[in-house]
Amino acid sequence: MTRPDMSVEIAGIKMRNPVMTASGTFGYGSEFVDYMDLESIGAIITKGLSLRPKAGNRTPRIVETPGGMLNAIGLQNVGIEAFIREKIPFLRTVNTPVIVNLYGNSLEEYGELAQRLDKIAEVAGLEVNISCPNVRQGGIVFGTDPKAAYEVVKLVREATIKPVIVKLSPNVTDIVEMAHACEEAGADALSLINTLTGMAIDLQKRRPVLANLTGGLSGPAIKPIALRMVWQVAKAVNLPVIGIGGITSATDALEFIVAGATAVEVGTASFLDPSATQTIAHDMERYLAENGIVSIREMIGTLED
Amino acid sequence: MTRPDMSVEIAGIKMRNPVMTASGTFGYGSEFVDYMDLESIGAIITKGLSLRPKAGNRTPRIVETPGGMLNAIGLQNVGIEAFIREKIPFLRTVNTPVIVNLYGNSLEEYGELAQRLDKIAEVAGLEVNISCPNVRQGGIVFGTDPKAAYEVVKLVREATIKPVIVKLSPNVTDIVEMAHACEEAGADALSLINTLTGMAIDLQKRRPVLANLTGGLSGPAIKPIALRMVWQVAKAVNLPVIGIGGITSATDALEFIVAGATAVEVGTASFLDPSATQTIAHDMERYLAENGIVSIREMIGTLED
Amino acid sequence: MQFKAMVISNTEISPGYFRLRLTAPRDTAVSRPGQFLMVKVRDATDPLLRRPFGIFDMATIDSENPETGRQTCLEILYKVVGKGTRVLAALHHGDHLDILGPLGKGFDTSGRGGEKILVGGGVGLAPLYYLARRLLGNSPVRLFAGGKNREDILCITEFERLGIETYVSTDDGTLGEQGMVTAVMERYLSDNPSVETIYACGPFPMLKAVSRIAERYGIPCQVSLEAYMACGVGACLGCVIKGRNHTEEIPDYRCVCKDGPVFDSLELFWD
Amino acid sequence: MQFKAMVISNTEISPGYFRLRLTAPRDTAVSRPGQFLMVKVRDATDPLLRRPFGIFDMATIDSENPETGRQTCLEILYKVVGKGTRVLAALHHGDHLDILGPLGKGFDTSGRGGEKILVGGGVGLAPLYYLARRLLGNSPVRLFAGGKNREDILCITEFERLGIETYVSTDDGTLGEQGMVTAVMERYLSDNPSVETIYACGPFPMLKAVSRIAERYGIPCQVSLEAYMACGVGACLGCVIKGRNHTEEIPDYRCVCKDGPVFDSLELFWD
Ligand SMILES: Cc1cc2nc3c(=O)[nH]c(=O)nc-3n(C[C@H](O)[C@H](O)[C@H](O)COP(=O)(O)OP(=O)(O)OC[C@H]3O[C@@H](n4cnc5c(N)ncnc54)[C@H](O)[C@@H]3O)c2cc1C
Ligand SMILES: Cc1cc2nc3c(=O)[nH]c(=O)nc-3n(C[C@H](O)[C@H](O)[C@H](O)COP(=O)(O)OP(=O)(O)OC[C@H]3O[C@@H](n4cnc5c(N)ncnc54)[C@H](O)[C@@H]3O)c2cc1C
Ligand SMILES: Cc1cc2nc3c(=O)[nH]c(=O)nc-3n(C[C@H](O)[C@H](O)[C@H](O)COP(=O)(O)O)c2cc1C
Ligand SMILES: Cc1cc2nc3c(=O)[nH]c(=O)nc-3n(C[C@H](O)[C@H](O)[C@H](O)COP(=O)(O)O)c2cc1C
Ligand code: FES
Ligand code: FES
Repeated sequence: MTRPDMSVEIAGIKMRNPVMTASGTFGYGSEFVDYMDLESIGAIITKGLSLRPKAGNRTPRIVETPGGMLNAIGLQNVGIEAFIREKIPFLRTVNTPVIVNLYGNSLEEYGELAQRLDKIAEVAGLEVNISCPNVRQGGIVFGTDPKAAYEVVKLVREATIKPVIVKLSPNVTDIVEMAHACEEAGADALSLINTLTGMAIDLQKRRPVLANLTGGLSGPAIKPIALRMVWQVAKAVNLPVIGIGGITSATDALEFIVAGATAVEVGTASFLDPSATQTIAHDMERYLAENGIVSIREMIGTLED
Repeated sequence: MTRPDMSVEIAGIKMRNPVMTASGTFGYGSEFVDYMDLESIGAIITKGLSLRPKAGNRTPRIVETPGGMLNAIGLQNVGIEAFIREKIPFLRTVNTPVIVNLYGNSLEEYGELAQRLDKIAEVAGLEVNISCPNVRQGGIVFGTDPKAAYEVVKLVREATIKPVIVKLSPNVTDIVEMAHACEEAGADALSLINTLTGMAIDLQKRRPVLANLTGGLSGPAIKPIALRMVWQVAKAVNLPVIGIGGITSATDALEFIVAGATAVEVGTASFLDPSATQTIAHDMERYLAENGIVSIREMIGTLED
Repeated sequence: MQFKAMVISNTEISPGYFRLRLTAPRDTAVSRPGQFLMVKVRDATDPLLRRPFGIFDMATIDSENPETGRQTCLEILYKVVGKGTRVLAALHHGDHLDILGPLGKGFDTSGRGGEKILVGGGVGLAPLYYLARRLLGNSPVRLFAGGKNREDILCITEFERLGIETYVSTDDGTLGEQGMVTAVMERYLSDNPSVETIYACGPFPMLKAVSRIAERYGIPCQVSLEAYMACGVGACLGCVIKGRNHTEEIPDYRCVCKDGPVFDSLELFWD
Repeated sequence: MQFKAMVISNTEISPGYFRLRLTAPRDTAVSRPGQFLMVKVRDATDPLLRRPFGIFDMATIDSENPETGRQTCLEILYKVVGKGTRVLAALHHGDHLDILGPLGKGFDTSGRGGEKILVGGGVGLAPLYYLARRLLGNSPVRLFAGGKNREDILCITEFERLGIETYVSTDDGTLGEQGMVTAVMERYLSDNPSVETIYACGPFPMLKAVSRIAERYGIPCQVSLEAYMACGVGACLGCVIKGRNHTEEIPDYRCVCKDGPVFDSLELFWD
């Protein structure tokens, strides 16, 4: 029996299979070499990158919740200089597309960062995290306002010829409206969902558990919400969609594909099992083989509704 | 040692303790008489009521998800006539305030229903579920648009002199904006959160599990989101807030109180344990006693942030 | 009733099928055949909801330690199909379970002492054993058991030990006659139309076929249904099925958990 | 490394404290004292995250069945504090666990053969036993063990059986001297300033005090820290602590999981 064709292409980025690592849950890849084959997955998405190094929030930064976890890392990262100097050399040795997740606290930062990354050959594409406050404009979050999202995506679009994936925030009334704004601004693909804002409280101390008060909810608990949003967006836009949210198994991943996603990102699951992405990619292929499905692309958006 | 004072009052409704039953998870009360003492809790909130009987959705209507469940009951209910005829007589015999959760598919329905309920002595207050589409206006959901919410709340407010609690939908970008709209419209109290819209997929059938395609996510999985929204709203409005979402223990309930809630509603937990509300109320009192807290009201909104 | 039960034994009686014997409070002795239990398989949010299981058998035996005297026991016969039943399959003697029940309406076992026939499909046999024991007192009982293959035909020897005549059929013919249990049952009815009541439990299509046949022969038929359940007490409205007169205008939904799981086949809307 | 371990034994050695002995692959024999394991307490989403535990001891023994020959074993000493440890406490012989490890940097056991002293607070004693066994070869070792009460002083006899001189102190004086373990340790140092290295594991305040004293006496000090962890491999950045030169502008965060859990006390930012 010939092996199923697992390859997919997103905005020109050719991937051996649809499984990518979700930003911030896979470091810069090197952390996982002892546990899996980095060349067994579709793409590596690196930790959210900013222009300057970012200290991040005080601790506690994470706490477990029912079926999920809250994190308030505060986007700690080494900054673009160190990224180029210390992380790129390793990533260059891995034969898997590298997508850089980036963010800024102002339009300018997004633009400058995109320009810098545009010049780096090893970067296959950019994933723009718009779930950040615009400090210049009273901290309104880019990702929750269609106009602000449009502006930032347009700016990034003009700053680079590399594929631009926009990562949507689920903390909105109308995810489809946000998706359309990003599509109009020139995004090549959309990825969703980022974390849902939540809170945990230490009753005895009468304090929030996280030093940052609130954090982002991820993990299996959010999967139903993510699946619903991916289904809504995939029906509404003419862009490839990347499904994210609570994926821990090949079944989960394939549900997102059936709902309309061309690829998926696996996040929290890599904490539970550092080889989760490889295992999921492997099990997805087995599912196709066992069910006589020739190509994963046949399954995209085949949900009967 | 004297017993802690657990009593709270919401918009004139005096309750022996802050634990209420969440609408749609406790039927009309009579279903639970074999399992608990209906006079051990603060209030009974009945299944969402409409003017005419409602068949509800086809099955499957429920499915379990990680740490939670999706439901798409479709607001099946007996309608106000049968409610008065068949349900009120039993509820009259229970010495616990009865709050009627109501909904409509148009402004008119909300108004008429509120007028009818205003005349029923056994009804201590109304909880207005605004997480419903306005069929007259292209199905836009009242609870996700500040103006629509304002209108419906104002109409209900004018239709009754009974306390009006407005139940907020969490499927919004800015829960505080919604809260303010309802406050301005004359709500006496706010309860949150209702369910988050989600989806589950049967991979083999390539079909949504629920006949209704999407459903409402409830249970422990959503607690961090509920806690965050209750905290935000309690800080922003001058109305008592009722916390709802994933409460299964006294600790959960007290976290909501500390976050700013004056009372709580327990939903899905009543499915896991039909005496959950009584147990939670009992354990809350024990916590106060053990920690030398004289009155539950001392704890409201005492979160250090 | 809500109670903590202790696992006495948990044995795999056929590949993927287990018999779970539990201690139960004396008051559960009122349990009627066809009623069910909502079982919290472990104290955790995964799995979250209770799982419904029929009562395979109920007995009051001499307990392990003389002090407590005689002990009421409940038995469940379950098939491992997913997360919750996998957790059950791992239980050992001495483990504890939180249980709600007996719940729902059981089978109506009254009657004029005429012949009763039981029809079970796969794990649908589970509630019929306790039913058979109750019926045998005052009427002859026949069992028609069907399944995909021999593995699905459960506890037949136990039924036979009760002195019940059993007719086995499997889709693949690996045990008993090859074919549908409903066909075997209908053949029997055509020769013995005097049957007083038919009791059936199994997959929906089988129940539908049985009720059709029963109607044709004018024999009262009681069917035990399954539904995906959250509460088990009539509160969530998740388990509903359509009653005979159901229309969108005048809804006639019944709760499998509260109005059932056993229904007179004529009460239901079958198409 | 990621592996499935089988529970050999799981015994309560003091109220609320358990010793868990596990089978492990031969390659884990490289484990160094101070390294830790990330344990998935059960295959479910509740609890979701792995739980970190130090290595109490490591040994290669003759296994139960001769075929497999000699068997590598890992031991964990844990305190029941919440959901995950409660699940662990219920494990039986023969149960299996999914484990990641050995992880992180362990204690540096090199040295000139001078005297080493170990300071443990409560369950912080756990990683010190394996450390002591490793150190004893080429240097004298003393143990200072502290806790709230006698129940918190664990496995002292095991340490003594190694021929180690132990100094016990408890807050309530129910065992050993009443007072802080750091006070006892400092008194000893004032008479014996020639100690080569101090190894400490316990609550943060204790480690802070120990490192202060070590600094004052100019004795190298290695501390093993705890942090709330998600991944254990340096990917989530949830477990960070401030390094000596940390400022908001030039952050100097270290991962307890990857750069530690053992640090030279001088590397860290203590206030
Ligand atoms: C009144 C009643 C009595 C029952 N009696 C028995 C019995 O005696 N023995 C027995 O083995 N089973 C019985 N069942 C079915 C049993 O409840 C399910 O098999 C069980 O809940 C599956 O749980 P799980 O977590 O292992 O499977 P899940 O992981 O929850 O689901 C696995 C598969 O089982 C199906 N399933 C889940 N819940 C139900 C349900 N409530 N009804 C039907 N299918 C379901 C799911 O759709 C899915 O296809 C009964 C069901 C009802 C409603
Ligand atoms: C490197 C390292 C080594 C450790 N070695 C041991 C050991 O040898 N023996 C032992 O008993 N414990 C050890 N711990 C602590 C142990 O990890 C926690 O006690 C355990 O994770 C609690 O899990 P739980 O689900 O029972 O508690 P939870 O229900 O998760 O929490 C209960 C309480 O424990 C606290 N807690 C939870 N996780 C941690 C954590 N990672 N670190 C500190 N406190 C935590 C919580 O804040 C809460 O107050 C170690 C921790 C680390 C980081
Ligand atoms: C610890 C942690 C750090 C994260 N950091 C980032 C980040 O830097 N940029 C980003 O766009 N998303 C970040 N995310 C969000 C994830 O990429 C992903 O969108 C989210 O966790 C949902 O997927 P999951 O449920 O599979 O984890 C982070 C998530 C976690 C848990
Ligand atoms: C089966 C089911 C039916 C519900 N029906 C209603 C309803 O009729 N009206 C309403 O306002 N909320 C309804 N809800 C929402 C609950 O009242 C509650 O807001 C939600 O479940 C979150 O609380 P929980 O996590 O404690 O369940 C329903 C929830 C469930 C699970
Ligand atoms: S299971 Fe809840 S109503 Fe039947
Ligand atoms: S635990 Fe994830 S980085 Fe240390």
